Amino acid sequence: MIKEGMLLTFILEVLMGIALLVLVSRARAGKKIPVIHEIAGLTALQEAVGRATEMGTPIMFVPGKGDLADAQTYAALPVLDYVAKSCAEYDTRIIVPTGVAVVHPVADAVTRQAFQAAGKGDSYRETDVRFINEQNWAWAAGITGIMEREKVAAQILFGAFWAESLFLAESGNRAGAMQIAGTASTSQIPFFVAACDYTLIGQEIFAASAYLNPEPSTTGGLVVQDWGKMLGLALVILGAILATFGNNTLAEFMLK
Amino acid sequence: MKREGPIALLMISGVLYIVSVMLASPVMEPVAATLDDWYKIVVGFINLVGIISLTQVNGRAVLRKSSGWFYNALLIVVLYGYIILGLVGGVGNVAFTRIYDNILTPILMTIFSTLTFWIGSAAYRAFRAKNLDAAILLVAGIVVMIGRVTLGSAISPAIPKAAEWILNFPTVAGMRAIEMGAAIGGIVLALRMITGLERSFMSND
Amino acid sequence: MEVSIFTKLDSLDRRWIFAFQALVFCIVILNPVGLALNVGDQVRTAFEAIESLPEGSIVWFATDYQAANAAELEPAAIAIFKHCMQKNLRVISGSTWPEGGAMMSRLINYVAPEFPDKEYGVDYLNLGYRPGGQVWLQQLTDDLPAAVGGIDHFGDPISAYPIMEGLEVIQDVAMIIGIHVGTPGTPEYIRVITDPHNVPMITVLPAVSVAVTMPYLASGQLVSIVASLRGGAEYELISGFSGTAMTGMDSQSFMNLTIVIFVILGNIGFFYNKYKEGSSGGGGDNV
Amino acid sequence: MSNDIWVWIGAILTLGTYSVLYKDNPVYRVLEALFVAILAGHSVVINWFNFQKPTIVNRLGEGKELIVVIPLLLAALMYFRYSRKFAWLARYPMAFLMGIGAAYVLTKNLKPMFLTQARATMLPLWVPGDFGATINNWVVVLGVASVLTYFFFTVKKTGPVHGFSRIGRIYLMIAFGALFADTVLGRVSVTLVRFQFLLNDWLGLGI
Repeated sequence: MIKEGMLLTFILEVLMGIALLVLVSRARAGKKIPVIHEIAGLTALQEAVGRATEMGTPIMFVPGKGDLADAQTYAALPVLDYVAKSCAEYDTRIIVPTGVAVVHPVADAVTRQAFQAAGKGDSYRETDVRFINEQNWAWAAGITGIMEREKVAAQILFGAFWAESLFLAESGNRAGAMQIAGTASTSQIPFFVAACDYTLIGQEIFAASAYLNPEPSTTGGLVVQDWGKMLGLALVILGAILATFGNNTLAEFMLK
Repeated sequence: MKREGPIALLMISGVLYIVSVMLASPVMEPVAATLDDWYKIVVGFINLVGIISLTQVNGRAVLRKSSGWFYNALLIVVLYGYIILGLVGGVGNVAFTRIYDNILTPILMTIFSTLTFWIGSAAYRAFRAKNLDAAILLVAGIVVMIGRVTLGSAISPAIPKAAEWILNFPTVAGMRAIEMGAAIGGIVLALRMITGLERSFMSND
Repeated sequence: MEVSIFTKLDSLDRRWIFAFQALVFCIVILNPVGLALNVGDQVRTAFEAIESLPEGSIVWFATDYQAANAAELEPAAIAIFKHCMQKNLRVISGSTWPEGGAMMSRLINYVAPEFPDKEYGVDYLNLGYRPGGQVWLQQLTDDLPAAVGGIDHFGDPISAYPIMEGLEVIQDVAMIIGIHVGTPGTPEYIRVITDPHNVPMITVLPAVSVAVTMPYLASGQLVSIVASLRGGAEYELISGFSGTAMTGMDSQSFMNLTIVIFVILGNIGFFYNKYKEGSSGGGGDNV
Repeated sequence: MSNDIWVWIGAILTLGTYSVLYKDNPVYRVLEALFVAILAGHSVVINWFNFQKPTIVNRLGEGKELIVVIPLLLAALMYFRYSRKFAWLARYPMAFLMGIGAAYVLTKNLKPMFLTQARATMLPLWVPGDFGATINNWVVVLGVASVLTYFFFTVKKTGPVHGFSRIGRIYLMIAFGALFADTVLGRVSVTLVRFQFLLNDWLGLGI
């Protein structure tokens, strides 16, 4: 038997799991599944690459401070792949400073493969994907150092960030770089909104990565997330209406 | 074994854990406790990875005599010196705590405090009422900035009240929706991991 | 060509702003005005919750922060710690952050001199850091002495300490004081300990985390949030243990005022330029 | 002026660190190397005394818990990541950690983060005799619903959905404005303590 207080969790997650598997297998079989409509800031990514190409200076892609258990890291990697491919196409340098030891080899592989996919495997520079430091501030200071030395044209900040977010964004601004940020670290969003040219807010980064890398598992996952949020919306509205008439059956049921 | 093995381990350990936590079964109960124990031991014993990476990055810079290699050398010397000091003398040893309290602490606090200045210049530069969204952000920000300090109540008791209201109602609503969405997002990622759909953590071939 | 002052307002060098901010700090610290401080509902609730704990109850200090955050959080933590000592409560701390043990040692150094009759191991205890994050928190709910490996921060066996009496699992504590700044922090405690086991928790948070944590307060999953230095000052005021936070309130007021003034000046410059040129100026953003 | 050597050291370190506000410089880089090294070293030492040593000595050393060898071996595999040939072995400990991590998310998150939050939003939209509470409840319910809508990605946002999602964005802007402002408050307190240290403790002014 399911433990007390776990029943609703169990039912909802089993349903979500089934929905995910069905959607993924449908997508793999080439059948129709819902598509992603709303994507913010994507044209800006192209604009950044264009600007760097024009200026002949590199692009900096910062994949955040999350580890491999952090959903945001998985959102940042497809964007890195996309930007790296564009950079390879236009022969623009891309610098990727990493701050998490376990993420470093993954970021390196993503960038390298992007260059190879664009047929520019030779122009990939191993030293441009750099592990800086695990410590936030040392990592951030390292990035700003590179920014000043290399005169980067654009800084793209994607993934999980902590208190160093504003420090990075402000230094990018000081260096005159165009800045695009995307994070689901809620407490840091205001600083990116304030200091960057374009900001993807919260879950928009997951949509962006699924859109850029329309692979059945990510797209299917995003559709299930939407269904989850729709459920939340329905619960809230229905619950509020019931509460207005003094009925709290639904509210009680939530504790099951 | 390079790919299937890890995925199998991920799925088995995850499913075992979930079953032992969700099922009210005395047989399964100790499984979760054992896995918790193992998890803690793995985490507790892989911490040298960070130190090795730090040594590698800085050591390489020293060997190549790249610009500023002096700082990298200093870092390595201090790192190992401090580790030896701690291991030999113990956690309570005076030199070890002195260095932590009187050298590390002031530097760390000061670095953190530079954020006040960054935040000031960011606010000045970015809080411009360029469009409706920006204007809303600006007004909410100013009300809360003044309302949450003693000066606010000195000017008018209405200002702290307005700040409290902004924090207690619209902000709670916005943050709550973000939190609910994040919960669902995290669960979907966990489902993708445990069903073996998410494998990009292994792409370092 | 003469540049109008309004044009300049749109694009001041940030170093002028830095210098002005530093000046304001100096002036206000040296000439405190002493603006009146009121104790807010949150701090009052926290104070009353601790006030109502029966003598001998255990309070768990989750010291999940590091030296960088000490300035903002310590005043509140110290005032609450002193309050606990005054009420003859037992304070035990543990941390998911490697620096947490050192942070508790700092707190003890501040509090102990005021309570010479209180003893380590009898009235307060520092269990220090253990790895594992929320997994370790889960272990605390199963078997606390085993989860800490039977020793305190200094490697001494805890079985010898009378303070441990009656503490088998973390559910036995009467209150958790979560001094949290990141991950692991408040959400982990809520998910693993307080929500499933109904253990009341008060969190001491840096201002940056407050808005993000508010939904948990509004939903009743937290007793109270003691926010930042201001929360510390209010707690000092209500508990009568004067500390360092009170003196900071003026500076906060004037620094916030300074930033607001710069924001307004920036907007004046912005609109002046827009009016003059008919086009937008300044650093672009899509807010 | 203080005559305590540690206060002087603290003051020099503080001023040296602030020098970065003017521009990056050698003093700052020395201090940066110091703090990174000390912080990393500290965590190694603490972890050894608080966890690794007692685990080895008390559990493995006395030979009563040989099963502990399994996780220790798993952890040891992590160190193969430095070998080109055997780097894939490091995936095993990572897979284990991620499996347990996912299990935690699936068993612990939904209720407190989603269900309880939805429950707390089920507020009456009409509170008899209390107009203020009625308004506040509307503000919360409308806010949660519209922000959730703002984050729908597979729904075409036209007509009323667009309008509702726009309201969600306005809520977000209010929340971010408040969050920004609140953060200023906290950061100021950190700086304040440094300035108090410099002015009061070091220079002996204003006490």
